[in-house]
Amino acid sequence: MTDVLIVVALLLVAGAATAAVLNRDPMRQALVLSFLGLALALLFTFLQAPDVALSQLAVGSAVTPLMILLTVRKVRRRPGSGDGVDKPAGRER
Amino acid sequence: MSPRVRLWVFLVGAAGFAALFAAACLDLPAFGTVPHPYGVRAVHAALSHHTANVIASVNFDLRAFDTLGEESILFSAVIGTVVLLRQARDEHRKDPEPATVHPPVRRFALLTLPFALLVGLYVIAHGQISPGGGFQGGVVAATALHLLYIAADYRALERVRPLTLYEIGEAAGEAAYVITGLAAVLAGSAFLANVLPFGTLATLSSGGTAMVLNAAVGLEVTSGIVVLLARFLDQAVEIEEPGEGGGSPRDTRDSGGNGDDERERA
Amino acid sequence: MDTARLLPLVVAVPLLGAAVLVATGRRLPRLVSDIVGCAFAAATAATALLVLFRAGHPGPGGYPVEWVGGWQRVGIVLVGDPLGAGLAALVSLLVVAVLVYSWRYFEEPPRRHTGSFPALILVFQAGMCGFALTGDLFNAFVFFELMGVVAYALTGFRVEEPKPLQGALAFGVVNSLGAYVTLLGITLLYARTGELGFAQIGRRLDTEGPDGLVLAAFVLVTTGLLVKAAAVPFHFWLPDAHAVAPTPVCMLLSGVMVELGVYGVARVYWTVFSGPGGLSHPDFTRALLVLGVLTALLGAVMCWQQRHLKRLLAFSTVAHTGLFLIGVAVLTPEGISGTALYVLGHAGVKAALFACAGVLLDRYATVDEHELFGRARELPAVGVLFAVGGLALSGLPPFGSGLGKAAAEEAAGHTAVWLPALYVLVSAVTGGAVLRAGLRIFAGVGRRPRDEEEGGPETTGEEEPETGGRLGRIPMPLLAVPAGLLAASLALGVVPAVASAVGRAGALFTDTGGYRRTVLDGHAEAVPAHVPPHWQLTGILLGLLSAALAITLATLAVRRPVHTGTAALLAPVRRLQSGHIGDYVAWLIAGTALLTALTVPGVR
Amino acid sequence: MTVLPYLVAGWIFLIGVYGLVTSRDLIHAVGCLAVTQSSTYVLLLAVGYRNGGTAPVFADAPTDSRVVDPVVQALALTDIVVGATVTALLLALVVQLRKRHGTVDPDALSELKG
Repeated sequence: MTDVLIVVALLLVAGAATAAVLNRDPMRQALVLSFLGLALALLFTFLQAPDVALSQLAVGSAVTPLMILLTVRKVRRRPGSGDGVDKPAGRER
Repeated sequence: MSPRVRLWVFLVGAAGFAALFAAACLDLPAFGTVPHPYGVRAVHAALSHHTANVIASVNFDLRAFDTLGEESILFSAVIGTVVLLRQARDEHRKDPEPATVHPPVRRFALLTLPFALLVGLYVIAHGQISPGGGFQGGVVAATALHLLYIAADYRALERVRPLTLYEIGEAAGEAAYVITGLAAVLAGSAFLANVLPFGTLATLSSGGTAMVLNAAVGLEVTSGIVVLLARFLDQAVEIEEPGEGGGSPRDTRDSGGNGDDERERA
Repeated sequence: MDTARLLPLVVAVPLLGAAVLVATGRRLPRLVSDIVGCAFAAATAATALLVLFRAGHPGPGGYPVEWVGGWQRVGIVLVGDPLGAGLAALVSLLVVAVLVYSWRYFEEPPRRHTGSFPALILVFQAGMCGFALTGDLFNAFVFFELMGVVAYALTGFRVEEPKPLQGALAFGVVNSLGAYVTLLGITLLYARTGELGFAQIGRRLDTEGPDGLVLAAFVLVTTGLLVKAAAVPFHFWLPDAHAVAPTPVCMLLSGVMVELGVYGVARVYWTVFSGPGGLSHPDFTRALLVLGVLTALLGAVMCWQQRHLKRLLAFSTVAHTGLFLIGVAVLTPEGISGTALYVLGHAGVKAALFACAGVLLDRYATVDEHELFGRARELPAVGVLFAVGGLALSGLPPFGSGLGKAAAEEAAGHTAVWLPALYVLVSAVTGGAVLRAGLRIFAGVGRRPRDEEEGGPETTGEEEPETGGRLGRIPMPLLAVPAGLLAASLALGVVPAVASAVGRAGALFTDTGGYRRTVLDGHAEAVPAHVPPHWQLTGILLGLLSAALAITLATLAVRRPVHTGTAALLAPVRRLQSGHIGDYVAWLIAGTALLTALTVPGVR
Repeated sequence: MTVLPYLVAGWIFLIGVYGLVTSRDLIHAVGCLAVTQSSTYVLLLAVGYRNGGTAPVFADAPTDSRVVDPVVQALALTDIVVGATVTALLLALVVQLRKRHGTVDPDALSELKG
């Protein structure tokens, strides 16, 4: 029984990791990463590692995606700068 | 390189890596049957020091030196992020607009906040007995504080979050860890040796210095993560780049102070 | 108190200093925080020197060995063998020099973050010392990451500039990825042996024969360390990061951090993999020799092509790392001790050269060889230091770098007769490039280089000064530090005690059984027979030859403009250094495959 | 089942690196680095697992019960902290990079070449 659960969790993790890479939009990627964190936490619980599962839940599915979302928000805030290149804000040359 | 060439370089490398890794996996003992001489010794060592959670014992006693390195990584990453996300010379701040929050959301968040904070503190305190500890609890507590951002708005968060205090708290956590280690040396033992009484297995005060180090890590992680998230929020909400419009610009460049200090005074 | 007890303090003291600086830094005046930083760094250096002294004069139990927390065989072991302790001492002394140098640096430290820069440098010191002293594989990974994290932050320190940010990001991504590869390898070793200490893993491995798992573990662990050591094809991050980091940070990155990667490769091989259950000596020699030769040649070629002074110096570090790898690859005590001395001498020289480049940057807001043409005639003292540094880099006797090069090339010559020629060539080209830049900048010799000849993309040296405004008079520390570093490098070559101590360190370092017995059983071991580095006629002649070649190359280069033919020939090589993170990552994985192919037995 | 967990770790590593190599957005690349790192957690814990073992916490279990390896779990914890901090630092660099270069597309970064 445990073996079946572990296999299912492993496949879930592998799928979530693949999806996190293939989602090219960072906003969506953050959400998938959050799901990956959840799947990993599940796997670690089945692997009898509650400490690691708890950390992964806190870090992998909350803090890291949150930081990514905040970064995306900062980067996209300027109007008209979806993903294109516009004038750098650096010093004049 | 063009994307095509880059992909080919990667594919050749990945093929080699995959072959190597697969060969290694086939030579590994089957899943679930790996021998663990070190693990067995660690369990004995943890029980000899009356620490019920062996992982906490490994982290804060047997391999406490690793955790010192780990906390220093967190510590320096937080200083690094603070320095990197500082307000650059050519940027200015604007006050964030007060946001309207739906009452149900506000109620939910305000109800969850104390509960989540409590869970965080509980997890820190019980590190040597049950799963969890300074790190996990610290992250939970720090994240919980940010529920306020959902509940009220950014300004409410800033009021309960005197950043200077958290920055000092982070440094104090790091210092406490090192000083606990040094105290053992002064007591005539090895650095980071467990010199306190071990207490009774599975009680709150068990584990000797493991408990102290756990608390130090809890302090450092809570403060560190708060500072970290604050810096990102700061960038996302307040700091304006040159040439960026909107809001009410508040140029703090020549006034000698800056946002944080002004807020602290307020 | 037993000196071994001091081993963890080499790591703990700077960390405490950093915590103090961060807690109080925002209220302290600049001067006080600088003094506090220097005091903690100096205290660490004193501790490291004490450990080093004890390692040179061992008691009944051999060199100092300390199990942190008193956990014999269950915890983490720190080992103060002469080479590790020596590196920790070198790191600490260089950190002190760097902190003194940055005394007048960053005229305007970031507001309210006065303590941050010295605090980060102190954590950097702790990470590097910990890495040099640890005898535990996972602990080495932790310190490897600690060094990395601090270094990324320090590299991107000047956020107002675009270049440092890009360099720091490439540095961070590539090095983190390397660290994760190493961790995969560590996990494989743990799965096989169930141990984490170098000595314990090594003993367990030797109870069984080598197989695919051991090979994979070796390749993966070594990959991460080679990324840090910037071996081809893992080197791309180095010039991008070292050229743009603040000058004091460059002194540390090029002077010691990269060399610690080489040290890691050597340490892990000798303690873990060199037995019958590990990787056979010919396989290791073949793999490292190929990578080392490639690294040395590519570094030298790219170094010659640069006009951005700090980038030029960064590529010369790549070239010299290649030579260090060759010295490790030959697997003899003489190769190790020669290389160790070379590393010591190189650290002083390279840090001094970066320090001189920093002076130019702060005065003229550029480190571009072409733009600075003749402008620094007014700084003869800096010019002399720069020229001496260039000559020392080319291996001129009696500098420490010269003696190290002589000893290492002698040892390498026993493995392949053509290797000494490579040492001469590479040090001549890198030294020549430095001298060429020096002649143009400080003497205005030759024709003014014309920019329109240049084809293709390249990094020019226009930067913002790191001090508040451009410097008028050069402050004392900015001159005293490079002068002191060069003097130290000279002393390494002429004081015979240094060479004999390094010889002994090399012999103990390569004694696998002795290391394991000292660490695990507390036995004192007799020092194996060895020949300490010493001046020989061939070494002196080859050193003079490389210095003469360097001068000739430099003079020819300033007299005649670059042949466009050679430039065009080398253009594809230069284009590889594309500044693209995806490229660098792809090369990293390809490098892992290359290392696999080189170490699989039977591939010749 | 005997090698599946190890192979999954290898897959996660390679797919993460693939993402890094082909990424057109630096934030996405940092996310891929986090994915790559999760392969190390999976491998560590897979190696530490013992058939029929329970979590190495003796709060209310008898002290002679069969437990999984606690050491790798401690290592994985350290590893997770390292991962989070590196991600934070790299994201901070990306934020500033965006300001100074006006782009987060690695193909458009052209300051350092040759």
